[in-house]
Amino acid sequence: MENLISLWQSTGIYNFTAGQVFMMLIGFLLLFLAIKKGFEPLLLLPIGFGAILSNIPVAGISQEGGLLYFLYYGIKLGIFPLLIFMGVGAMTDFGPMLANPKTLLLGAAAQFGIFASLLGALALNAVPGLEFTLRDAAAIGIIGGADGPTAIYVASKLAPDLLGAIAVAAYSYMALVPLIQPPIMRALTTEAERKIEMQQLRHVSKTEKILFPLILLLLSILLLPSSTPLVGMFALGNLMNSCGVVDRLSQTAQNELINIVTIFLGLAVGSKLSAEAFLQIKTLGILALGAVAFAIGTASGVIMAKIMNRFSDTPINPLIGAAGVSAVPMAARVANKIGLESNPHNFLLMHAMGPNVAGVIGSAVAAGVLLSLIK
Amino acid sequence: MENLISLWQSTGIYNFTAGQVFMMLIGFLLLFLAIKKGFEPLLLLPIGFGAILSNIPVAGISQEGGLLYFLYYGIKLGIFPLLIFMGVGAMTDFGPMLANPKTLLLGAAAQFGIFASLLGALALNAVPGLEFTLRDAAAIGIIGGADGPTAIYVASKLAPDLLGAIAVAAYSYMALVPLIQPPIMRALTTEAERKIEMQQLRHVSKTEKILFPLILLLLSILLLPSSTPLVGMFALGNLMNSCGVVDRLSQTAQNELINIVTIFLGLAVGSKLSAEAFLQIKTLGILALGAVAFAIGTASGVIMAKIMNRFSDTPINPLIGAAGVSAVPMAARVANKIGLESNPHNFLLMHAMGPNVAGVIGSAVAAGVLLSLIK
Amino acid sequence: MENLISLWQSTGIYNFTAGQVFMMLIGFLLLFLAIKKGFEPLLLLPIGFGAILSNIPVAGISQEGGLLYFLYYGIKLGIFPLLIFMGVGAMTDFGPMLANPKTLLLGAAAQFGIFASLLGALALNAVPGLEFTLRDAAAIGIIGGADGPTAIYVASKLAPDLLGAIAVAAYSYMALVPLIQPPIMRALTTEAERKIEMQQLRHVSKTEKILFPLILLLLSILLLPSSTPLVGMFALGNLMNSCGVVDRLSQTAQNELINIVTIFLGLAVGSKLSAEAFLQIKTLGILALGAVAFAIGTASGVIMAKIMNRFSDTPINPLIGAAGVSAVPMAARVANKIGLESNPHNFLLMHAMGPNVAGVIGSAVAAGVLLSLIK
Amino acid sequence: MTELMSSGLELMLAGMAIVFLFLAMLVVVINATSKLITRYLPEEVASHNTVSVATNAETNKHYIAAITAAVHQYRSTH
Amino acid sequence: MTELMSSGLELMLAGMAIVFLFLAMLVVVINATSKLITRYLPEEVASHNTVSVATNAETNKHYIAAITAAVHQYRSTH
Amino acid sequence: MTELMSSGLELMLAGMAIVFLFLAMLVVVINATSKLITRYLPEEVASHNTVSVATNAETNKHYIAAITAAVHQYRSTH
Ligand code: NA
Ligand code: NA
Ligand code: NA
Repeated sequence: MENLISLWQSTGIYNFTAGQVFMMLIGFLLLFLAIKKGFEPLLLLPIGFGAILSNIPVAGISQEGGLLYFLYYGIKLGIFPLLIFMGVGAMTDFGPMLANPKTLLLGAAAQFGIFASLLGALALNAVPGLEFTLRDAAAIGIIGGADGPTAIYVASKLAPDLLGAIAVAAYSYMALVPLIQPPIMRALTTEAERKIEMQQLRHVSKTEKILFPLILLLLSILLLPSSTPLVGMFALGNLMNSCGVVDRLSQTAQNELINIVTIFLGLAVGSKLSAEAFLQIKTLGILALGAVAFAIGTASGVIMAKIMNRFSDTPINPLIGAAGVSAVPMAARVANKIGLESNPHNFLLMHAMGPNVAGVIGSAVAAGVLLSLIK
Repeated sequence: MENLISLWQSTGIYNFTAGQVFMMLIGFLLLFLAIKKGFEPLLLLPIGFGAILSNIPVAGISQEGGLLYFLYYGIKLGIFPLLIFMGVGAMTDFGPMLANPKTLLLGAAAQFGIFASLLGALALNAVPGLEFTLRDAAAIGIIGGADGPTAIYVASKLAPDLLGAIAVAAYSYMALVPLIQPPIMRALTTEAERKIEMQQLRHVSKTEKILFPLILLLLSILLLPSSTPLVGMFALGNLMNSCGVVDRLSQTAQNELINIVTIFLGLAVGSKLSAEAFLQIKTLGILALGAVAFAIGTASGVIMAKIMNRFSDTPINPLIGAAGVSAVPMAARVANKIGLESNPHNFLLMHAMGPNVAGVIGSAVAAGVLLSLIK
Repeated sequence: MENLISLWQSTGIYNFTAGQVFMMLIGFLLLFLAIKKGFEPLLLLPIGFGAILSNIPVAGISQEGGLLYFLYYGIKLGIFPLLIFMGVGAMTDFGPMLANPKTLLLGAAAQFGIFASLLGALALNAVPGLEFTLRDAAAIGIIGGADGPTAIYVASKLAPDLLGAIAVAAYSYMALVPLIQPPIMRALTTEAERKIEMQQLRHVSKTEKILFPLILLLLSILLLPSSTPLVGMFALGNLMNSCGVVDRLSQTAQNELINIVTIFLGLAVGSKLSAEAFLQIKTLGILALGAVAFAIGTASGVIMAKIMNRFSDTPINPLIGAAGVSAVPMAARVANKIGLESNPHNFLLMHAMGPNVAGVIGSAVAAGVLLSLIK
Repeated sequence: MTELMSSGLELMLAGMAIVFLFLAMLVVVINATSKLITRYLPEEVASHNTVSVATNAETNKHYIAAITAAVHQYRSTH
Repeated sequence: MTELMSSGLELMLAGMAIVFLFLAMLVVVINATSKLITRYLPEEVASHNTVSVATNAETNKHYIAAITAAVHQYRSTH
Repeated sequence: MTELMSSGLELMLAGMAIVFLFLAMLVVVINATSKLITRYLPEEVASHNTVSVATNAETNKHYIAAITAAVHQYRSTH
């Protein structure tokens, strides 16, 4: 009898708090978005599952001694995002960007979303009940980088309490890129601009591809050492792939290793989706600012492309500017799709890949600035 | 000269204790069983090797600073069994069980072996020299779950000192299922019963397969949160596989990740096969109780199937009840084989897979009960 | 403005020390050797990259809290070299050695390079400014083992400060085997000797291949337990491969697991290439002694083969003695190549594989001696 | 000792009860779910899926065509 | 210093002795094992293996047949 | 509060400046590298590579021939 009572008192039904129930629903919502809607499933599925597991009463899976507690160390120590970045580097082909380097500036412009939403977060302090420090604001702004590992890395350093909301916002908006970007792109461009055909990309030699990650690393060492953990691991992965002499390492980095770390990282991020941390007005602010960041980043990229088009001797279709936010390769595909709507023979995909991967570099640089200037 | 003496004094021959020699022989025996007899080689080979390594004098491979000492943390912290369970979940097809859900009850009945041997362990306290606490008894009983990671997880929480013996017993008896089960199955069934043909299984939709791990998780959250670490990771693996949108994660979970963890887990379990811990009368008790647990579990499953056959409108071959102990897929194969002996056209394999995977759920639930009620 | 100044003060340019610049150049040199010259790229590429990353000012990637700091624990605790050794064991085929066991003695003779350079290191103490302890000398000597993980394992135990230089020397000279060995081999042999054709190797049964790793382990347990961490993990890998019942574990050990650990180990070794540790006269001594070790090891192997050829009833081509240094499979290929120069129909490759893998065992045994006798 | 046995017996009763209860509830829920699915999203689900897959496939086909064309264009000139 | 050298020399002698001893013993044991195997479990081993493998293969064939049939039966009706 | 905003604004200016500066420098360096490569190691690089690859390939062919022959010889007798 005693046993039965103690058992009843140990059931989830007996111990649930409203917050836990709500967060578990958020977890199921993320699973639904991942599985049924195909929203960045590789990350939202483990994150959603982690959210469910960490909000189970009694079990304590994300408390000391629980699995998610240990996995979270991989984020806390900055290991998981860097290993993922290495894998992403190994998967990235810089060819289209090297063929048309000026598209790098589009990747720079789109980072304006980061700093605009940083400012927005600070402005939201005017709203009663909201209080974002500069560190919080910077971590929120990085959502605009449209790059998962970078966002998680920066948030884990500057505002670990907001990590869950920031990661969810970042991956959700990355999945929503095909919905968020097109109206902005159409609003800021004329039909004539969207029809612009671009020159074919020149051939890029293997030597250039091998040298590029080293040049990138060198520049970030000289100018912005605080960005080198991110840029360095990205360059390592890219070099392993482009050099052609360590294929077995490159393959493992972009397959098994990144898969293992992705499962662990997703679960660990999910473990930060606790009721206390997530169910705050802050979270609404973060979600709103994230959307703003994506929108402003997209707009900045497009406008920059329009400016460049005016001054460039070769034509630039402004649509590819939107790809500068990163969100590889989704944003580049969106640019391609909108371009095809205006001109069914105009394939912008390769041209958009340049600003797209440049956006990854741009957000890593922006992350370095934030990490270096904010104490 | 001094060197030579100090070298001689550092040889294994000089430093061996009788216990170490004996445990090393146990290690070699496990290797023999794994390699020559094909007994669960994926685990008994690393366990046997770990037993040898950890009983080498002087080297201290399982003492602080040694490799096996570090690997053991993966068990101590509960990480390895849960990762293996995730991989097993990804490999498991719940289709046959979902097509005939009432076979779940067979998986429930077979868990009687767990609690019977728990009681048996307590009864053995009457034997002078044997002293099992309630925690010990529960850890021993879980051998009857016929599920490796569950047994290791429970033993690491309730009775880490007995972990080595319990893991060895669990995997050995799982390998011995084709010897242990048939006589019991034959004794408890008539020839006519063994000939019973079962109805073909209905089609199970993809949606059902996707929803099942979530339903399973939800139920264990509501009723038995203490089972959610095990059930949760199992459900995660199963969902990753059935949902179809994260195939690369599912593949890694059921291949490279589970392989890596299996090597580490096996070695770490072997490191618990030290002379002090293993060479006790307790171990004989554990081995005896393990056999009892398997036998009782098998019998309970068969008897439950006979009862269900009486009340069910569709025929149930009692042989598939034996598969309820888990030991996937060995027990299901045994049921199939015994069935073929009586009726060469009666393929019970698919029907036996239902109770077989139900047994995994059943033992995870039983583990949750033990972890929740025993303080 | 303040921001700009603080940013300028956080640039790499502002903070560089001469030593860091120099070490970074060493890093780039290693990358060049790995990529352009094909020098052991699987290790020199990650090591070189690690050297660059760990010498970036401000970023602190190899200081507490940085990625390389954490990865280095895998070496400090002895985990990474042992896992690599397990993978190497799984890749090694002892067939040719078992077919002609007396070639094991060639693998023994070639270890003379280890002890000769150990003595050389102690002799270098006569040079003012150089000071090698017995531990340092032993760690340096092990370069002559021509086996990467063994060198790293021993150096991490005996002289962690010299680890970077020792690892770089070991892998560089292993890559240089095709340059270092041929002149020595030619100088010590006559044309007639180089033409010697060897008897075809006998068939080796599967049972022999399964038993060998166990025999090897048993012998090292009885005689030299201090060598069992290395020998044991090597034997485990080899047994997993030869026994044929745990192929999925063996495949993972020799592919994904070893690849992951190789990346981590390389980066972690690179993190020991800091200016303070590397830019010392000691390093020049280490590089010189490493070359001496390889040369003496090669010579000892060849001379031993000449002696054995005199007393053996079956002919032994002295060239295969050079393969006794290990450096698998490079040294065996060199022996084959030099043999072909004198006799275009004389394929020594298989015959040289015997001493080649024997050299791995020989250096692991030598490592055991050093670890056991040096306190 | 007898106390230990009695708590063991209690554990057995509670344990088996819960295991049965749990798996029996699972049977009920599975049956209910299966009925709900076949009633409310029967072939609809399948067809809905098929449609969305088809849409995706089409979209993908477009992407693939675009990518192929772009790659082709890009490579053919070098 | 000279003490250091002398302990180094001692180490060299002990070390090379042990390495040779160890590998020489390995030669002896390998030869012995190989002879034992060819004498006591020569083709017997092989044939024993072959038989057991064959049995396994047969058993497996049965299993595979059973599985195939069951799967076929299961699928053909859906 | 206003102080916070002003440091945010400063951060924005500094940040965008650095991001642009960094990527602009990257543009310059990439262009320079590309020109250097096409000027100083144009097809030379390619041909140099090809030669060294060829040498490697040849060497490898020799090795492979040797290995194949050795393995063949080794196996054919057993
Ligand atoms: Na970006
Ligand atoms: Na079970
Ligand atoms: Na060696």
